[in-house]
Amino acid sequence: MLEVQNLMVFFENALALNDFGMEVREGQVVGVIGSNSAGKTTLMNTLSGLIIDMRIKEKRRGGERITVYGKVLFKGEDITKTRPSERVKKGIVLCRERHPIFPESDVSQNLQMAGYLRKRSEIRETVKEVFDLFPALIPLKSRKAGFMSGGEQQMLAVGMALVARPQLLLLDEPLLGLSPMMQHLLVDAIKGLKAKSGITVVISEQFARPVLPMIDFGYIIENGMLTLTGTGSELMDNPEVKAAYFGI
Amino acid sequence: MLLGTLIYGFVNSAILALLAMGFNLTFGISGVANFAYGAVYIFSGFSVWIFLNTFGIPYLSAVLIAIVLSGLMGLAIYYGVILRIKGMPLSEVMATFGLGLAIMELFRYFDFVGFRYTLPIFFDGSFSVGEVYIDYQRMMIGLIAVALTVCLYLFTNHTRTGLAFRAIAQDERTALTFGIDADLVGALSMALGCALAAIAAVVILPLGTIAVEGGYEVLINALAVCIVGGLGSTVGILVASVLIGFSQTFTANYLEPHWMMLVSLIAIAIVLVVKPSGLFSHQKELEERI
Amino acid sequence: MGGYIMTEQVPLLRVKNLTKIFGGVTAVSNMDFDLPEGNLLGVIGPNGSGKTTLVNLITGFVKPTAGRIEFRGKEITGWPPYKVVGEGISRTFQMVRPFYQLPAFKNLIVPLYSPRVKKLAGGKYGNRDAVALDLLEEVGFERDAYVSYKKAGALPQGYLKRLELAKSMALRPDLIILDELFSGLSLAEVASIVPIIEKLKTKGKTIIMIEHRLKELFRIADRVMVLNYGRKIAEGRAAEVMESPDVKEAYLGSEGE
Amino acid sequence: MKRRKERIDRGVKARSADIFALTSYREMLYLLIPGAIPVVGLLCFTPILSDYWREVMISTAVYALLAMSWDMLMCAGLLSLGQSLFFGIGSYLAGSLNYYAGLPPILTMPIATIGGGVLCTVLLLPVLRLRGVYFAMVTLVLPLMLSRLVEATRILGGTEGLTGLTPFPNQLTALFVIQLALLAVLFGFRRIMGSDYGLVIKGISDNDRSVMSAGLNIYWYKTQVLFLGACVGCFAGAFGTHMDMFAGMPGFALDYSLMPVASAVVGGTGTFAGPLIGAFILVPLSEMLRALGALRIVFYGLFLVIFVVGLPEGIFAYVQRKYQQRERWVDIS
Repeated sequence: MLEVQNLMVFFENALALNDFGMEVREGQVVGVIGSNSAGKTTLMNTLSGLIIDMRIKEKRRGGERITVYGKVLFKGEDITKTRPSERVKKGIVLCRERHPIFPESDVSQNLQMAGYLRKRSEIRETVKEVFDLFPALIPLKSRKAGFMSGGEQQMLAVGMALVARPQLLLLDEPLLGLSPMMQHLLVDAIKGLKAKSGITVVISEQFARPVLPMIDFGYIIENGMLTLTGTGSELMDNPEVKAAYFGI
Repeated sequence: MLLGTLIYGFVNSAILALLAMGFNLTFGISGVANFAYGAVYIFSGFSVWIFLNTFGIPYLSAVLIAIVLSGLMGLAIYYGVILRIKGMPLSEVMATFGLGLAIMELFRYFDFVGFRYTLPIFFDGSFSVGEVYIDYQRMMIGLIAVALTVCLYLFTNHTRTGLAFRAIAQDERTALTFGIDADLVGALSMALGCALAAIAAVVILPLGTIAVEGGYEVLINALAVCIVGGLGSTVGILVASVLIGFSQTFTANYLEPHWMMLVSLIAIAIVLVVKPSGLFSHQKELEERI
Repeated sequence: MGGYIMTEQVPLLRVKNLTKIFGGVTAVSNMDFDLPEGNLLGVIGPNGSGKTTLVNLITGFVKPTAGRIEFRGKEITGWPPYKVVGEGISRTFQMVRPFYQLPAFKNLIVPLYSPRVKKLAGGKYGNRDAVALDLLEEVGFERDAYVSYKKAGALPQGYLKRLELAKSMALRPDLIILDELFSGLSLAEVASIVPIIEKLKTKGKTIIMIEHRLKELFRIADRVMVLNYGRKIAEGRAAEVMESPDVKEAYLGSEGE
Repeated sequence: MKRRKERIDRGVKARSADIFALTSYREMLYLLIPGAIPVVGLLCFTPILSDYWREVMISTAVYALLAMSWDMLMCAGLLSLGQSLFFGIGSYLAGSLNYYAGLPPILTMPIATIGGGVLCTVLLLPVLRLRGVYFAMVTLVLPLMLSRLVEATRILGGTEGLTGLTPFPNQLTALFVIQLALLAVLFGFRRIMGSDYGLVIKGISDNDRSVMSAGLNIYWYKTQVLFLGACVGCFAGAFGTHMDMFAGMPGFALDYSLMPVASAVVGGTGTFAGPLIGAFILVPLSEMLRALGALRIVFYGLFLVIFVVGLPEGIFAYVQRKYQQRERWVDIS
């Protein structure tokens, strides 16, 4: 479904992604595991096209020069230079890190905004699904999103991404800063999502422990380079992964 | 006397609200302080005059054309100037200010100065409430201000584009991940803001003459109302324009008119000292929370 | 209510009936606790339970709606942040707040410039650059490595967190409040920061740690306090606290860890 | 072949962070030349100009002072749209000291500088907590308010102003006074911002909460910066008053507020040299456009747009980058 070939991303002279390649099959949950500044967010931004927007903005401002080489293929089509809004139309939706919500609007408006490109009936339908998935959001419907706790915001953020009706959902560090209970809840929700709608998910995380059991295939990335690949259980049994991410 | 003051205070507030609406819309959505706003206002006033007197186009169509033209001008400003310096507020202010300067002084160059530049009023005549006479034009301004406010509220809260506007205003990059095109929405907001300036111009200008200096005044008034009300807040604008409008009218009626400006300026200063982020800005509350 | 250390003298920090209401939502309600000198208090709780607000209240970034905060027996309720720091309380931010445009070591010049440091240094500032580099080494920046001279904006998260810690240490505080210092760090990075905190503790500093990483926290904390919906629901030694059914339900969910 | 443009700091620049590492005259020159340009340019070049252009230079320098004062406030995150407040207060102070008390310029100017600085700081003290555009609004409103006050109460000569003030002995004296002041402010401010104190100031505009948590009272530092900036602005006002032999409501005019901002934006903010360059481009430009008559302001506005859009980072920042960095193409394998 998605294929990344020889991806290289430079921020001025710093190399954020080096010769990175990955492949995502339809219906899979794929994990990208790596520590801080390993290039996970850059990868997600490149997949969702945000990097194109960032490059234009930086260029206008005369700031850092962002250079992207390599290819991103979605369903066999080269989308390396496609704008983010076009990619959303094609079904690639990113949920950015650190609770990407609209703080001054309430929950239901947030969900409406996320469905910008979708039909009203579709939005109504998915919003219902989102509330089924996260019942905790129902009593908060008319609460301003900025006043909610980090966990509630993250639920909302995932819900918003779903309203945009993705075929390929990109989750950038969804578990960051959440308490263990919230983490369980989200992981369960993602599992349920996969079982129910067969959505394809790419999830980037630095905590391997909660993520590895649920992924079909994983990529471990360090300093912008791919160091290990394998199925979830393969990675879990790998001694190096254990040492680095489980602290054993 | 008191009734008259109240009524004229209301009209004055409505005028201020109308003036500020477009500026506020653009700023609230794309974060661009359009300092060419006064120029657009004057531009639409003069263009209606030209359509009427030079080309002999009927009044209503002249007005509509002027509004559309102003909207297009907003688009042009956005794509031609602002897009290249987006995200640098000071540069945006300076560039739009320079542009506004050029537009307004161009009118002066072509000798658009003097008392003959007036627009006919829409409805002649007046009626009286008690002992106070109000002309229909002023009443219409009040009505239009109210109607536009309601329309804008409905638009930003219940339509797809309106919601996209608000999304962009809050978090541009996140909005981008949902397929909302920031540049397009920004351009639209600019166009809409300029069109609102044009609407304000065509309903307000018949009360006096069209003058280049008016452009600067409009800009200052719009700025004052927006900032007192809390930038980007619609309710804030209404409250602020009532506050400033009434304080001006009261000073003009009960003190001397040349204190008018001073009193409204002092009102602005006091509001800002007491409530540092404007009357109705949510920013502060949210910021404290983080 | 076991597990208290009974002491006659005034605790370093005493919080009484502390309450904060934001726009109708009660973020912290009726919080009471004492913190004896030299202790390490862990504060845990689900997201939105008022942990960060508590930090903001103690350090003066937010004014309380009601209640009282005492430090060394002196009331500091509602003091502005700079005065609170002057008394010897420093903090880190959950979302790091470095000066992105400045090189890493220059970031420390600002806290080193504060009146408190000047007073403690006997009126002399000395060479701040050198002090800054020493501090960075203390928190795990490699000595003489290029990374100390890099712009803070170009540093990876792990270093930024260390920088944040160094900034609070630069103030030579008596009480350090660490707000989710470990969040967003990898296991290896956490493991390398834990000894730094242990060392601070052996130097006699009092520390409040707000954390989600229970394992590391329990290893070093003397006491743990659990918050939920702005209330203290349990306090005591780590093992005791985690036995409480309330805590299990509020924090760990059904499974536990 | 894939290629990418690379930016590298020049070796000299990297080493010059540490002054002891300089080894050759070449490197010394590299550091000294940029500093020498304004000194040589101002002190040696301007006296050979014609009387008219000297006059232009003087008013340019006044605007440049205001622009640098603006930049100083900006360093602490205070966006001022009311430099005319400083200019007006300095001008009225010096003017009334001269008019009512008969003090000579050599006394009125220092008194107006310091006194005006104190006065402006006190006036703006209540709004120091405001941020960004809100602070800007108050500063924009204050001079307007003061000029209306003068108009309404008819104090200080009302709309007529104070006329017939003592001028400078001759044009050349005035030129050297203002240019020395200009250089002193330029290098003084740059020195201040380069020190540890400057780091704290920059820290405030960068991230005020972080500075607060470092145990520093940011309002106290903002007050100090405000005082510095106000002093410079008031000096410009006092100088302008004696130059024109007049103090009046035009001192609060919008020109004195907007021109410094325009200069700073064109030249590049945060460097003091930028606003200086900006003023030295914009003010003479506006003089040269006089030939266009009524179209002058139109072209002026358009030039402003072109400068801002063409080099959004500012002229000085661009030149500095080119001076300190090399660019070259590198291959990516």
